[in-house]
Amino acid sequence: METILFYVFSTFMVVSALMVITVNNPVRAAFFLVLTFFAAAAIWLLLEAEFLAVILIIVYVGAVMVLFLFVVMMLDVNLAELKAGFVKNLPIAVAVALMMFGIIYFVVGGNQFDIHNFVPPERHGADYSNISELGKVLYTEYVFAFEIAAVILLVGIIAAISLTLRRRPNTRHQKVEEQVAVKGEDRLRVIKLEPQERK
Amino acid sequence: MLTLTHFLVLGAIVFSISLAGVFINRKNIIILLMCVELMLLAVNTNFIAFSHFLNDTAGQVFVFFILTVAAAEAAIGLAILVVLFRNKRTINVEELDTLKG
Amino acid sequence: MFSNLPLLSLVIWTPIVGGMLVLAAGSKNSIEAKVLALLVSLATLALSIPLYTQFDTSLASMQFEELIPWISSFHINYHIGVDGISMPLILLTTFMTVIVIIAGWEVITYKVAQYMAAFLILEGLMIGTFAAMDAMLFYVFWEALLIPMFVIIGIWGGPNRVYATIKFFLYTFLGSVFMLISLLYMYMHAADVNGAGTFNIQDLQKLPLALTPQILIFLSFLLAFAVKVPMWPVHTWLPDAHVEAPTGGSVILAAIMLKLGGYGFLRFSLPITPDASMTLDWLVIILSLIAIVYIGFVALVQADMKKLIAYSSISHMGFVTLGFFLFWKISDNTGSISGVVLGLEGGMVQMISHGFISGAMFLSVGVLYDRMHSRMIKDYGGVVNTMPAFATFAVFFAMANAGLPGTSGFVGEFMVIMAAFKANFWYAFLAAITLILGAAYTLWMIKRVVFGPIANENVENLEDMSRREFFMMFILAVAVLIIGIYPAPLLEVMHATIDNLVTQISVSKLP
Amino acid sequence: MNFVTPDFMPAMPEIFLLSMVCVIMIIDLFLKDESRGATYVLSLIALITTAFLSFSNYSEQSITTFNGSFILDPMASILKISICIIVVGVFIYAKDYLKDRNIYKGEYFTLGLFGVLGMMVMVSAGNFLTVYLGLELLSLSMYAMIAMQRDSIVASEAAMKYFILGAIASGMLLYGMSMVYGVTGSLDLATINKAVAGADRVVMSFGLVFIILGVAFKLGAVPFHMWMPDVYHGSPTSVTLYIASAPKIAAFAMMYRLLVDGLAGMHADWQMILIILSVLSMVFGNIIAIAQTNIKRMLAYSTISHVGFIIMGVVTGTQAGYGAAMFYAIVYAIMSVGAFGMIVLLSRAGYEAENIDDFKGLNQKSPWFAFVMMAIMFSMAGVPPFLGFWAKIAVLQEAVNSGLVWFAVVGVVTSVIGAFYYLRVIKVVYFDKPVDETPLQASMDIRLTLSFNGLAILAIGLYPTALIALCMSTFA
Amino acid sequence: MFENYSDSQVYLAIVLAPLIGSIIAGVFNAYISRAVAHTVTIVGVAISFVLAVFVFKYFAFDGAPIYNETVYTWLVSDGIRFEIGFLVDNLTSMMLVVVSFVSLMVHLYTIGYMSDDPGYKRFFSYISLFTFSMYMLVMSNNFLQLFFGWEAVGLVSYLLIGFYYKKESAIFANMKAFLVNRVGDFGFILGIAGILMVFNTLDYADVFAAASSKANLTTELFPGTEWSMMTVICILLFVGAMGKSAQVPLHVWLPDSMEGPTPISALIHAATMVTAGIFMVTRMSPLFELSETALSFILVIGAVTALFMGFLGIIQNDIKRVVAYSTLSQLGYMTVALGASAYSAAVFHLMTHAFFKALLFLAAGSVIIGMHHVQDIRQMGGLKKYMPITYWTSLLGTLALIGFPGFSGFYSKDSIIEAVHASTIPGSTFAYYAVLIGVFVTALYSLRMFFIVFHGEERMDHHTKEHLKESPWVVTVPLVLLAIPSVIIGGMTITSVLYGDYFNNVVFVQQAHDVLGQLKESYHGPLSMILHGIMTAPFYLMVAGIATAWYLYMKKPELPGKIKNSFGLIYDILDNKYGFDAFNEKVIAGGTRGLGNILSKFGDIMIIDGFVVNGSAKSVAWFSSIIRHVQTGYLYHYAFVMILGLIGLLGLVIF
Repeated sequence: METILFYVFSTFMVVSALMVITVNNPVRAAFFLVLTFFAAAAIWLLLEAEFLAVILIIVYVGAVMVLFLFVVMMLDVNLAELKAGFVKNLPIAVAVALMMFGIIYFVVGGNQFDIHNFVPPERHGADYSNISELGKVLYTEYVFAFEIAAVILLVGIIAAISLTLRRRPNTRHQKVEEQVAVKGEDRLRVIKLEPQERK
Repeated sequence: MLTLTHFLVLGAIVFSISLAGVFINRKNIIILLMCVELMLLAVNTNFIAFSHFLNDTAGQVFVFFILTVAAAEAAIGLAILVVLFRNKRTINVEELDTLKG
Repeated sequence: MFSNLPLLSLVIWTPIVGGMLVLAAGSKNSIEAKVLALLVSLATLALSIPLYTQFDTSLASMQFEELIPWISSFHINYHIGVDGISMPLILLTTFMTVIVIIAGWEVITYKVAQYMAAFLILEGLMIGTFAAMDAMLFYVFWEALLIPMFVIIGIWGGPNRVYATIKFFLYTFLGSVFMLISLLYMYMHAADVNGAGTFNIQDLQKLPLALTPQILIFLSFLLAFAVKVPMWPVHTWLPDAHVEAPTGGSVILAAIMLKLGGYGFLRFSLPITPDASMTLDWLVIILSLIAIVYIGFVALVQADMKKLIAYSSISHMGFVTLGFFLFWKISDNTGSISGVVLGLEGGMVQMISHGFISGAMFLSVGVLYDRMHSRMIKDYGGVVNTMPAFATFAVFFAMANAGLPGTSGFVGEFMVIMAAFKANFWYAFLAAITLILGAAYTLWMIKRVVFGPIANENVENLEDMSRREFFMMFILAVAVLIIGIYPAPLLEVMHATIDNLVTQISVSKLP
Repeated sequence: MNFVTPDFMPAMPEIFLLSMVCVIMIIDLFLKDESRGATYVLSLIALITTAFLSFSNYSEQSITTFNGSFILDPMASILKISICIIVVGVFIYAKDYLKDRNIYKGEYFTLGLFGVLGMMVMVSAGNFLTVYLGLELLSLSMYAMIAMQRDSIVASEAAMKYFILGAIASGMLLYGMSMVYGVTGSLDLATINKAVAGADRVVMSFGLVFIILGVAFKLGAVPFHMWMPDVYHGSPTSVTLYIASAPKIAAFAMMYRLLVDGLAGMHADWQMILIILSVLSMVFGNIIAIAQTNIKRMLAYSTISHVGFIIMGVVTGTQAGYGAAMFYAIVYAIMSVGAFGMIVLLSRAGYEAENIDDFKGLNQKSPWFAFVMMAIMFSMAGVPPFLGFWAKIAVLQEAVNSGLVWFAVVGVVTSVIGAFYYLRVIKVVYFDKPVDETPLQASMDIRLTLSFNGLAILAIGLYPTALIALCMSTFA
Repeated sequence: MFENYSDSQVYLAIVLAPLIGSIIAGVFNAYISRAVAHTVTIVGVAISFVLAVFVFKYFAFDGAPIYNETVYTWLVSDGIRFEIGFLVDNLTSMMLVVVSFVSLMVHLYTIGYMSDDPGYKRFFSYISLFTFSMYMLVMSNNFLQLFFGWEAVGLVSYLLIGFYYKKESAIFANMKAFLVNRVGDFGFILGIAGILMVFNTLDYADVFAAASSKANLTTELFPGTEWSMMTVICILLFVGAMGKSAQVPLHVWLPDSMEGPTPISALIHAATMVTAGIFMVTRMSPLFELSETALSFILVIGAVTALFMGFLGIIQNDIKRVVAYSTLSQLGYMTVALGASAYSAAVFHLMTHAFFKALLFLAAGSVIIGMHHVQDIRQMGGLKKYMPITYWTSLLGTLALIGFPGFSGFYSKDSIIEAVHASTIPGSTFAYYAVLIGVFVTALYSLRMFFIVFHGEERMDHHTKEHLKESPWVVTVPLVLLAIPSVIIGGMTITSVLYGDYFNNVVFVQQAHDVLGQLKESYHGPLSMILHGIMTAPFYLMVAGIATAWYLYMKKPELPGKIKNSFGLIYDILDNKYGFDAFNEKVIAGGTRGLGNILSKFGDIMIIDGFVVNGSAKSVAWFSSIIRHVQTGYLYHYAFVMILGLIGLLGLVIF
């Protein structure tokens, strides 16, 4: 059963990953990436990483991919221009990918990798909480890393804002504090006009 | 029976696909960013598989942080992309060649 | 009176610190810079004199030794001292620097302070090189002195100065980096043998080495020193450097920097790798003979006076290396080592003498160049008509360059030829060809430049030497004559050291 | 599972710095552009205090805390101090440059400080996780800093390239880490080190190559150097300053942590790989640099060659070798910050002194800074008595000691080739006539710092004993 | 001898007196008057002349022991002491007198000859310096100092030949003279090196004492060949003599040296310096006696020089050149004598020749003064009536030169001819006939010149003729003073010098070579020698020479032109001096320059600099400019390189 599920989702994952890199429309690529993530989340569930699977869906699909879509749509890219040259680059890409895969397969494909050390562990019972397991170590053993991760997110925020925030000098907006603080004499100026002699 | 190898090979395939993606897409930087995400996905799959088969949570913790960092990274990457687009009015990789030599 | 002073350090650092002062003082007023520079160089000269007067000629060991730990992690020490080999060279350096400062007195108008400072710093570095008893200290001085020379040629040089100075720098730099590797290797080897690495030259001289590393080390030394000497075929930087350098630069280059190479052979190659020297002495001898003969021919056809003198320098320096490496051929041929000292001391005398003569020759060209702004032989002719005093000196130094007995140029060549005959008739034969070629290229130049009817109106308007120029030439002429007529005192200081060196060389260092 | 409150003291500098950055960030929000100087001064104070804290934190023993993810040892302390001091220089040099180009914003300093924090995390990293996080903290800060000059096409292009390649490289690094994790079952470097002996060699070396790729990318070793010239070139000089100096120290630390602390047992494998990388770096770095006319680009290639030397020290696998490499990394950072400082010095509003020709006739304008430039260039070329010479000596000495004489020979020969382009800069500075007579416009703090920088290169060169001994004792 | 002074002080005084004079005249050139210049130098030389005469008396008549002392140690190296020292014996004392006498005469003569020359003071300085150098040469007690003097006279010769430095021909000649001499010195210094190698000392006394014990040493010059060491050394030393004493083929400089002022032609290029080679070989007789090969070599070289240089004298038209070729020929005679081991005869001829050849040169100078520096004899003629003193002294000198019986040249030359006749070493037969024919040739060219110059029609232009008069007394007095020894010195001294014991402890001759010893048996005093002489072939040949000259140049002056036309080829050969100059010019000098050019352009500039140095620099730069384009600027290329690197490293590590 698990094996079947694995192959089904793996197929989904690989095919949609392939689609990500081959479709020309970045919007479609983004959606295929979402699909890939979904498939990956399923695979992760098979590996009893429920929390991460959920996170993947929520954070990645829910936030990051949406960000991608935002940007893709915002940037108003000329699609036709992006299509050219695909076939030309295909052979080299395939060759590199195959070579890479070949090497990795040689290493992890059973012969080299000492598989006997890695017997599949017993399935945990229903009372097992992946989240609490992670939570315990996250705030104790990995508190330093956790803090750093927080800083990284902070940097991400600072960077994203300072890079993209544009104060347009000629946009009209209210300055509330100035409006509130305004006084009568600022609005009205009384000018005394001296009578002028006719020349 | 599912062995570790299944998952590692799956990771390897996704990893290779992401590499292929870098070469195939000579036009669109956004796809490159997505390829990076794919690569991280492959890595994460590896980590989780190991974590599962080693019965050790450290791998999952690592994945957790990778996801976090990847989110921040994506934000910054997209921000840079926006800046670039504003300057060059294009996200074509092949036009990104002012600096060379 | 000086016994408590770190005299040698003073000789090294006075010009360097003085040079900095000149740099600081002279940015606005060039006269101050010049006077200060002259005073510093004179002070250095004065300080260096006790090195001679208080030198114990009966000792072969280092004198005026100073040892201060420097970089303890690598056992590098600030270790200096002089012996009979380095002392005359140091005096030559302090002497020639004074001349060079005077030579630049009126000629240099652009960035005077920097010019003077560069020479003073260069002086200190050169003395340091001669005095260093720690190989790494030696290397530091050795490399560091490329910097002021690089600047001197580059700033005050001729039109093609950039090419020349970069060529000069890279050539010498490339030559010496291999030496660096050898030093590091020996450091490690010393650590293996003695338990602690060392850069002390005297310890390295005692370090046993197998033949293969010796040969490699020897070759690396050879490259470093051969470039500096320079030996054929790594000599081509010298003509370019000389031609482009300002007069003072040429003088220092020829008079002292070339000697560093010869000095290196005596200090490093021979005592540190005696067995490799024995195996490869033919190589040095052949290269030296090629330098003497081949370069003699090349010098003959030069159209540029400085180039001609530069080539003549190479040819003359061939005697130095030839004299140094006759050891084994002499003992093979005659069965005794009688004559070996003759070759070694001949090489030394040749270095000193060449210091004066080539310096004087370049000064002569400088005197002409300052007036005519040409170094081309064809632009001259009949200079004697308008500059009789100059012509007298020019002919005198030309004769000295041709090795006329009674001038210093003869002494070294004579001694080396004497020694070479003991090694092999044909060595002496080829070496003696310089008698003909040396006279040919020098006198032919003199004929075309000095003698004859006035060639053009530029020559007609020449003024004879100023008092300053006369003074420099006179001093050098006196030096050349003294060494030529009575060289015994010069040789006396080196006997003990050379004898000791011979003992060192004759002992195999194979483990 | 019992939770023991970790000992925060060893991480005091990091904690302090983080707090300071947050404070500075908040203060900066309320500052107007004209009073941005406060941010600048506060940043300097933060750095100097951090350096001081690191100094007072110095311990001979290696202390770990945060459950092994943080290591405080002599190397960490020294490198942190070096990083802080170097970045102080960077900030001082950068200030005027930023002002002149209307990018004088608080973000430069806060991101810069975050980067410093990242470097410090890397330096003190005790497991893969902290290495990775430190690396990313540094990298993300740098990506953002480069792109900060938003109206510059080259800057955003550089940022993009750096970002993509950096992301790929960290992906690879993670892939390698996952493999090592899989074989050894741990992320902790000390544990991994123990487990290496029993681990599968093939997978280990497979993972090792990926990890080395990550390190080499950060260092900029050939063939993972491709980003460097473009990024150095495209970034505003204020940022190039930053990228080119302190992060190399951090990268060295990262290399040391991963390869020595973690994978010392794989020495034979990584030695071979590193030799290849080192040789390639020295050869290609020096050769390609010759053809450059843009001085930032040239310095990028020169950096590549220096990286070759840093790696050479590590290759030996001896403690003295690591000490030499560390010494080299610090020396390189000092020289590099000085070199880019010179570019800043010559630049002014609307004028980038980016081409070598822009240095023409510097000796006419300012003999002193011409001398400083000469000192930096000769130092980089490895000519005594300048500091760079001793760095080269230290590394070469260890290479020779390890029996890798040929390797040392490659090093010196390529450095002779390299001397050519340094000489060309000196040639331009000293031998050429100035193109324009505009006097230098830099402010006094830049002048002073740069003078100090140049003097340090000479003075430490004359008496390098202390620094060498310090670096050497670190690993003893 | 001088009670209050030690010997060494006397010898130092001899040497230093002219040196001091020279320094005063030379260094303080600008500050002294002409009178001071010539006074100090003449006084200097006069002092040394007087002392030399005393020294001569001391040795020749008082039988003083040989003086051999060191003045100072030049240098010590390798345990070998190189010293400056004096060896004074009969040979030296004779040379001292000859040198100082001729030098004094020339000094006096110069006052008149150079009176209107701007380089007057310089000239005096030079000739005094020369005198000093020549003393050092003849007085040396070791090879080193010999070489010193050897080169020093060469230097002064160089300076004096180029005295008229504005004259292109003069400065060419002086360079040529120096360089040709350098070729000789090249051999000479190798010879000295050989001496040092064999004997480990350069001191004459030590070398000669050990000479015979080293006679059988051999050396391997070329692999597989055996050479007697002594032969090698002697030939090398003789090469030096060939340069200085202008033996074929190194004679080419001497005719050209006539570019110098006439007084120095007399002093240097006739009387003293050029005989240094003869002196040297005589001094080295203990060595040369050990090598018959070397002696044969000397004999043949001398014979060739004596004969063929004489031929050239016949066709010369420059008055000084005729005398110069005569000098060459006479030097050949001396060399022949050396080769025949008749060292005494050589030195004897050296001495007589010094007087009469100096006389002839000074007489020629006198003629040149009278002719206002015209030197072409075709423009002279009938000078007898204008310049009687010059005429008569010339006549005496000419007769001495051709060996007219009773004149000093007769004794010396006849002795040489006889000695060669008696010699048995290889080449002596050829040498004998060469010197015999040489007698005829000598008479022919000498009388030819004499007749053309002093007799016959007056061919000079009108202007010259008007001012033609006898030279002033400073010129004529030296002529007269030189004429006296030219006539009488031979007959006076032959008995003791050649057949007496004068050279007994100087010259060493092996029994087998002792030709003079054989002649001694038939010698019965100078008068009987005259009587014997007029019955032998040389006398008839000489008379035939005189007659031919008279017939051709007095009786039928148009005949020489016809002969010249009908023997065009021979004339051309002689006119081109056998092509030596052309050969040297084209092949030697041209070849050297050509080789230099090839080495410079091809070796240095093209191969070393162009190909290796700049070539490698350029190829690095080229490679750099190519390889930089790997950095294409395209992201995917960068990634590609990274991944290729990764794959490469993976492959390396895993497989």
